[in-house]
Amino acid sequence: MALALGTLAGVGGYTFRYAEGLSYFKTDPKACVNCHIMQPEYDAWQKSSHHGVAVCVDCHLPHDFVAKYLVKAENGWRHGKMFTTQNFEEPITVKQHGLEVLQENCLRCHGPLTDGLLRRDDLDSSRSVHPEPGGLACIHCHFTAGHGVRAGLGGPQKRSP
Amino acid sequence: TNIFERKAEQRVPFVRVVEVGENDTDPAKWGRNWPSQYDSYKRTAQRTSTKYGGHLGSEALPQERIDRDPWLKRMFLGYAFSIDFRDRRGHAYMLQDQEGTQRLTKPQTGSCLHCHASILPVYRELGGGDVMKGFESTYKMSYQELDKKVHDMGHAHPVSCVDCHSPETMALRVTRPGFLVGIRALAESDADVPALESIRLWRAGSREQPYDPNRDAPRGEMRSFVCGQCHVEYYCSSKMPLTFPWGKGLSIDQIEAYWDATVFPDGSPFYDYEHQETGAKILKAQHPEFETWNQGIHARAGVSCADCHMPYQREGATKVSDHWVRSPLLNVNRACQTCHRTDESEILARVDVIQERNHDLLQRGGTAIVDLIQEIIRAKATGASPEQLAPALALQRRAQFRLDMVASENSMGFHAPQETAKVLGEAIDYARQGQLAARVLASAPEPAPPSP
Amino acid sequence: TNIFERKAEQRVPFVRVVEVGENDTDPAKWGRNWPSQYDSYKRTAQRTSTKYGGHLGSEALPQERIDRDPWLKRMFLGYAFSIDFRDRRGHAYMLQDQEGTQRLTKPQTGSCLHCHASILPVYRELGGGDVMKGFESTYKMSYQELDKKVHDMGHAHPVSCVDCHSPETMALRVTRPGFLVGIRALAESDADVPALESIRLWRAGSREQPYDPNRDAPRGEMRSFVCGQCHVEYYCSSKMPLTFPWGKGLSIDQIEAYWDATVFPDGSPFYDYEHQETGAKILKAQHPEFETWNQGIHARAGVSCADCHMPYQREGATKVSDHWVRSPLLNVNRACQTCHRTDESEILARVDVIQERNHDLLQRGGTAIVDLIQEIIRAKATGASPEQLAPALALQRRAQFRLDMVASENSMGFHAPQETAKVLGEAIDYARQGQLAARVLASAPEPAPPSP
Ligand code: HEC
Ligand code: HEC
Ligand code: HEC
Ligand code: HEC
Ligand code: HEC
Ligand code: HEC
Ligand code: HEC
Ligand code: HEC
Ligand code: HEC
Ligand code: HEC
Ligand code: HEC
Ligand code: HEC
Ligand code: HEC
Ligand code: HEC
Ligand SMILES: [Ca+2]
Ligand SMILES: [Ca+2]
Repeated sequence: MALALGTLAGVGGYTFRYAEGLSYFKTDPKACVNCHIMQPEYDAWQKSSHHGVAVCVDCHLPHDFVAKYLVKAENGWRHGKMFTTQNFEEPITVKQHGLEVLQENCLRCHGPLTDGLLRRDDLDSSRSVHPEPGGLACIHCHFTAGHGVRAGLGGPQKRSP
Repeated sequence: TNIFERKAEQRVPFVRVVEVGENDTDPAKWGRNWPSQYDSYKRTAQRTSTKYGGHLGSEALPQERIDRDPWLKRMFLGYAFSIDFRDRRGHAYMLQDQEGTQRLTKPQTGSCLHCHASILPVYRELGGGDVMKGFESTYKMSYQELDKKVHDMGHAHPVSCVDCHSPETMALRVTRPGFLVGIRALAESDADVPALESIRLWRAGSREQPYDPNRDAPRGEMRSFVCGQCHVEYYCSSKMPLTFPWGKGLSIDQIEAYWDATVFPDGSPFYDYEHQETGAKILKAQHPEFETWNQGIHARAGVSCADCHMPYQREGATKVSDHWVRSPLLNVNRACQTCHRTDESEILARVDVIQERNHDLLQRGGTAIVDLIQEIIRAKATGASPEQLAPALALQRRAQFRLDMVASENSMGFHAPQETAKVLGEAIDYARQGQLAARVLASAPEPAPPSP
Repeated sequence: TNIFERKAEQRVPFVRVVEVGENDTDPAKWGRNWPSQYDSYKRTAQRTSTKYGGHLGSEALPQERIDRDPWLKRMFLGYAFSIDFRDRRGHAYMLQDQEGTQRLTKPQTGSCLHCHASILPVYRELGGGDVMKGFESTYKMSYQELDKKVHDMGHAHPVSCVDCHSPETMALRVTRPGFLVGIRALAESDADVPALESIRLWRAGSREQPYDPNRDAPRGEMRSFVCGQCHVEYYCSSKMPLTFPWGKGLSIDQIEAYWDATVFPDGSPFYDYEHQETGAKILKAQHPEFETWNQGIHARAGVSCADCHMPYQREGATKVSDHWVRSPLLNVNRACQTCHRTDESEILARVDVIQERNHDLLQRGGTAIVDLIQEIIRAKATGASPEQLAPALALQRRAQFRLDMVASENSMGFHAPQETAKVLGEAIDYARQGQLAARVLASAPEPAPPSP
């Protein structure tokens, strides 16, 4: 915890003010779109099947209290720095750690539905050769859960019915 | 730190009402623990039919493919497939359809049962506990002898739970010796395997232990490997054990090169049969779904057989894998639409376009191969010598193997659309070149007498 | 979710520092209002090169395709393309490369400029305000005459802003008469157009007004139509106006059927040139990117030329389309990874596999077509009559058109991998059949004398 706060303090000043870091600690999705860079995901999320049931942090931040703030600190720092320095890869994609957080959050809400599908061997990520834990993450199939079709710059145009 | 550890404790283990073990080949027993998978498994007895999938013909017996495409029968003359070769159907029928085929009017080997019955316990007994040893003894047995043993030991079931699942953990596993030997040879080769990352990792590692899918392959790959135990090209006769030709790679050129380099134990060069009309030494192809899938974009993208053929299905409060293994086109919303967010009609149309292109080209190839066969017959009639015919016969072998690799593949090329079309293009070229080679002869002067 | 909406939300209303109008073909002027698009537009002057894209050869002059693939030159004998046919390069060069090609050593028509200069104002003036009328007058003019006029009127620019954008709204628009006439004929046909929904909707409607892309096509389709103004198969010579052969559909069979049914104003059957060595009446194919894309999965999925060749690039808070139109392989993260979440190396590998398959088959076709040409020459030498040669010559025309439709297409078949492979398979079949047809003759008896 102390460490977390320490990190946060370190993040303060220019970078974080620029990123409107304060509102960043709310779970309000608007906090995320303080950065226009998050806009496509925000817009896409609003049209996704989860719009009514899950907000950004429900999927992208772990839900154990301490870890939550640690990750926010880490992400916040990463985000803030990245954003000010502008030196990040686009299109933005979820990194390995982000994928693990996602997987856990899918299970947090859907566990009862899917526990029957998961077995011990899923837990040993050393057997995973896919970016997803266990080689069969939810988003192997449900990559549209949060943002519909892939959310980047450019994306398949929706066919009118 | 592994964020799944907490999850693991929360997870409720399966409540087992009965214990199941390695010798429990009867799915009904497993079904008491996992009723919904069992229920869907049983539905493979239902009749299904799509434009190119499932089967036409009567409820009692699928349609003859060799009647629907007479050029197939012509290609197979001299081999049992020219007697009886029908549409495939659901897993429930695999043993009875094998026992019932007219191909058995010719002597067949015990190897056949590798893919048509839940045979592991039989291998184990024959090998005195050693499955591999038992398996290697079966090619010398007659089909009837081993089939009787399978019945006597009470394992006369089609592919069953124990063939794909570990009875303790229910984890997927590969049990079939043919696959274990074949995939190991593939791993030890230097062939490209873009879709099989676990093999690339094994190659990069110490290689102390041979590649073993049950240890090295992740779940994502096991979801295809369990199918690759049977849906593959093979040699299955009495001269050597059942063989999957993967030692040089999984593409058709690599498989052909493997067969061309194979010699029988007696030292004679490998071939499946001699064509009745031309005498060409032919390679017979069988259902290379696994090999074909490997050439396609889905495999590269990590999409497994089970993703499409066993999609999840909601069952009350839980999700289960649909064990009614069948054409995904009967099931587009679950088999395709989770990943492809577009109308069902559009998805069906995409498949239709792909299959029609391959079907057109396949029929074009059928015409070419028949023209070649007739050209060779004509050349023989005009007295061409075996030496003179050799090039034409070699071309018949190459052309026929490629046509057959597509004709016997069961997705009409959907599993790898472009590769399938390419292979057909090559087949046509070889068939026509063979015709030209034979035609030279038809009008050739007598070969000059050997100089004294 | 609709990316275009999203982008719209972000587009900032641009401030115009200068007014631009229909006669402003100089991109520099537009550039003052839209500097970032102009900057990237100018970069099309930079040299690019990939395995099959961009251009090899010196900075000064792209490499000769007919030297790299001699069988191409052999196919083209009797036509200007056998003199000079080079790799394409960036838009900035389109006018100078046209003015510089040795193909101009043969007389060429004014129609050529339709796709190589910002010619609209010239058409307008020639037609006394009516663009279509002006356009229709240009095929009778010599290339030199019209080119001079383009320069004199100050419109000697490569494709410019005004060619794709409305000066008032900046909306995309189609300006090229060839496309407007061609797409209208396609709409009025009953050919399947799975990728062109606006045509399906127009057909379902009242049809009171003819189909007009500028009115009927949604933005998503316009993002490909602007390219379809030029990246298409065409007739471009002095017997009739520039023609896009879409009246029966966009597939190769449909295009061939269209040309076969076309007659010149003088009533003689359509063809581009007579093959110098065989006398076959040949159809020449040119860069059918638009037609090929239409056969592919991307088109069906609503993925436009601009999505891959002009991907968005972030400019601070907004996104702009990269007007440096070039190979997407130089730009994978923006061109592909927005939709395909996998490493750049994997994406490049997928393209390479697709292109290599088509390239192999294309070279196989090249061998076959040369064999055919030689076979026909041999038959002629042995005195075969024109009547006897007719079938072989007809097959040469069919085979060559298909090979050329792939060879002159600029993605090495990426735009429609399976369709391209299929077309090559057919080309090979026709070439070999032609050889067989000609070989009959080489050994045929003299034709019987006409009965008295
Ligand atoms: C229901 C779960 C869910 C919710 C709610 C959600 N996301 Fe996501 N997010 C995902 C998934 C799944 C992916 C991976 C998408 C993919 O792989 O195509 C993702 C990816 C992303 C990415 C990486 C870009 C990409 O497409 O991979 C960003 C940035 C992102 N989300 C931001 C947000 C923001 C901001 C919000 C709130 C406005 C949000 N997410 C809400 C599930 C969610
Ligand atoms: C300070 C500006 C800013 C804010 C505020 C912001 N983001 Fe981001 N976000 C970024 C940048 C820049 C990246 C790209 C970083 C990278 O790719 O490493 C990014 C990347 C991501 C990713 C994908 C990267 C990964 O490691 O998985 C996710 C998921 C994400 N953001 C979610 C969120 C959520 C949820 C919020 C709100 C709680 C949020 N972002 C708020 C700027 C921001
Ligand atoms: C905060 C809780 C929560 C989280 C986190 C969450 N979901 Fe959901 N999800 C729900 C609820 C509630 C529904 C039911 C909504 C409905 O029926 O429309 C739902 C519906 C769905 C559906 C069915 C609708 C559809 O989109 O097809 C899928 C699939 C799904 N979730 C997958 C996921 C995946 C994958 C993740 C992780 C990336 C995830 N969910 C994360 C709560 C959540
Ligand atoms: C191999 C593909 C695949 C994977 C991996 C997968 N799913 Fe699904 N999921 C499906 C399919 C197919 C359906 C549709 C089932 C149906 O319609 O009956 C589905 C349905 C669902 C639903 C909606 C059920 C309903 O109809 O309301 C939820 C929620 C869901 N999955 C969550 C998850 C979660 C969480 C994970 C990871 C633990 C996961 N899925 C992994 C394919 C997959
Ligand atoms: C991306 C989806 C997908 C994947 C992955 C896939 N298939 Fe298929 N498969 C299909 C489609 C579509 C068909 C055509 C079905 C039809 O014509 O009715 C098909 C047909 C088949 C058939 C014939 C089905 C019938 O009803 O006659 C078999 C057998 C088969 N596949 C086995 C496999 C095997 C084994 C694998 C893995 C090695 C595999 N498939 C991977 C989609 C897939
Ligand atoms: C390597 C696995 C394997 C071996 C060995 C094998 N089969 Fe099969 N068999 C299959 C598969 C997979 C199918 C379904 C796909 C198809 O029909 O193409 C099938 C289908 C069949 C069918 C139904 C369709 C048809 O061909 O009429 C019969 C009958 C059959 N096999 C008989 C035999 C006989 C007899 C042998 C031994 C000579 C044999 N099988 C060996 C895997 C195998
Ligand atoms: C032990 C051998 C074996 C295994 C393992 C196996 N199959 Fe089969 N499969 C067969 C045989 C044999 C048939 C043909 C049965 C017949 O025609 O009587 C068949 C038929 C099929 C069919 C055609 C069904 C129909 O309705 O026409 C499909 C689809 C199929 N298998 C897919 C799969 C998939 C996917 C897997 C893995 C999840 C798999 N198979 C595993 C041997 C096997
Ligand atoms: C041809 C191979 C095959 C056979 C035979 C088979 N299964 Fe499965 N089974 C699978 C695959 C593939 C999965 C998906 C496993 C995964 O994703 O890890 C699966 C998953 C399961 C699961 C895990 C939960 C789920 O539904 O995904 C259970 C339980 C199961 N099978 C029970 C059975 C039972 C009981 C039988 C016999 C009646 C049986 N299986 C026969 C291939 C098979
Ligand atoms: C688990 C995800 C998944 C499933 C399930 C799936 N696909 Fe795909 N499909 C993909 C991916 C990934 C690609 C490669 C292109 C891309 O990256 O989007 C692809 C590509 C394709 C293509 C274009 C490539 C080609 O081979 O022509 C077609 C057509 C297609 N899929 C049809 C289907 C059909 C039909 C089904 C169901 C039988 C299906 N897919 C099931 C993920 C999937
Ligand atoms: C899905 C992406 C995609 C779409 C959509 C697409 N292309 Fe391409 N295009 C490619 C790729 C990949 C290549 C191969 C580039 C290479 O080999 O370097 C290519 C090559 C080309 C080339 C040759 C490029 C060069 O550098 O030589 C031209 C010209 C072209 N495309 C035009 C078009 C036109 C016109 C359209 C629309 C009618 C279109 N493309 C649609 C991806 C696309
Ligand atoms: C319908 C549009 C169109 C017409 C009409 C047209 N071109 Fe082109 N031209 C193109 C396109 C698109 C390219 C680039 C693609 C390629 O090189 O295949 C090109 C490339 C060229 C090139 C550079 C590559 C090469 O072929 O050496 C030359 C030179 C050229 N054209 C000359 C001409 C001449 C001369 C005419 C008239 C006989 C003409 N063009 C008519 C569209 C057209
Ligand atoms: C007015 C005619 C015209 C239009 C409109 C046009 N092109 Fe071109 N394009 C050409 C010509 C001509 C060339 C060849 C120039 C040369 O070789 O000198 C060319 C070259 C190219 C190349 C090759 C570039 C390289 O570096 O090798 C690509 C890629 C391309 N065009 C794509 C497109 C796309 C995408 C569009 C639409 C957004 C488009 N073109 C619109 C005429 C046109
Ligand atoms: C060969 C066709 C072509 C030419 C020439 C062209 N553009 Fe574009 N332009 C496009 C396409 C395609 C788009 C994307 C439009 C859309 O998606 O609505 C675009 C978009 C734009 C936009 C909208 C913002 C954006 O970047 O998406 C502006 C502004 C623009 N172009 C300015 C110019 C200027 C200035 C020139 C001349 C220097 C020019 N264009 C030349 C095809 C062209
Ligand atoms: C705007 C979205 C989009 C863009 C950009 C895009 N693709 Fe695709 N791609 C798709 C879709 C959609 C499919 C069809 C399969 C599916 O539904 O996932 C597909 C299919 C494919 C396939 C399999 C089908 C085939 O034709 O073999 C390949 C390979 C592929 N894309 C490569 C590329 C490459 C390389 C690029 C960049 C030059 C690219 N794509 C750009 C959306 C896109
Ligand atoms: Ca075989
Ligand atoms: Ca032409």
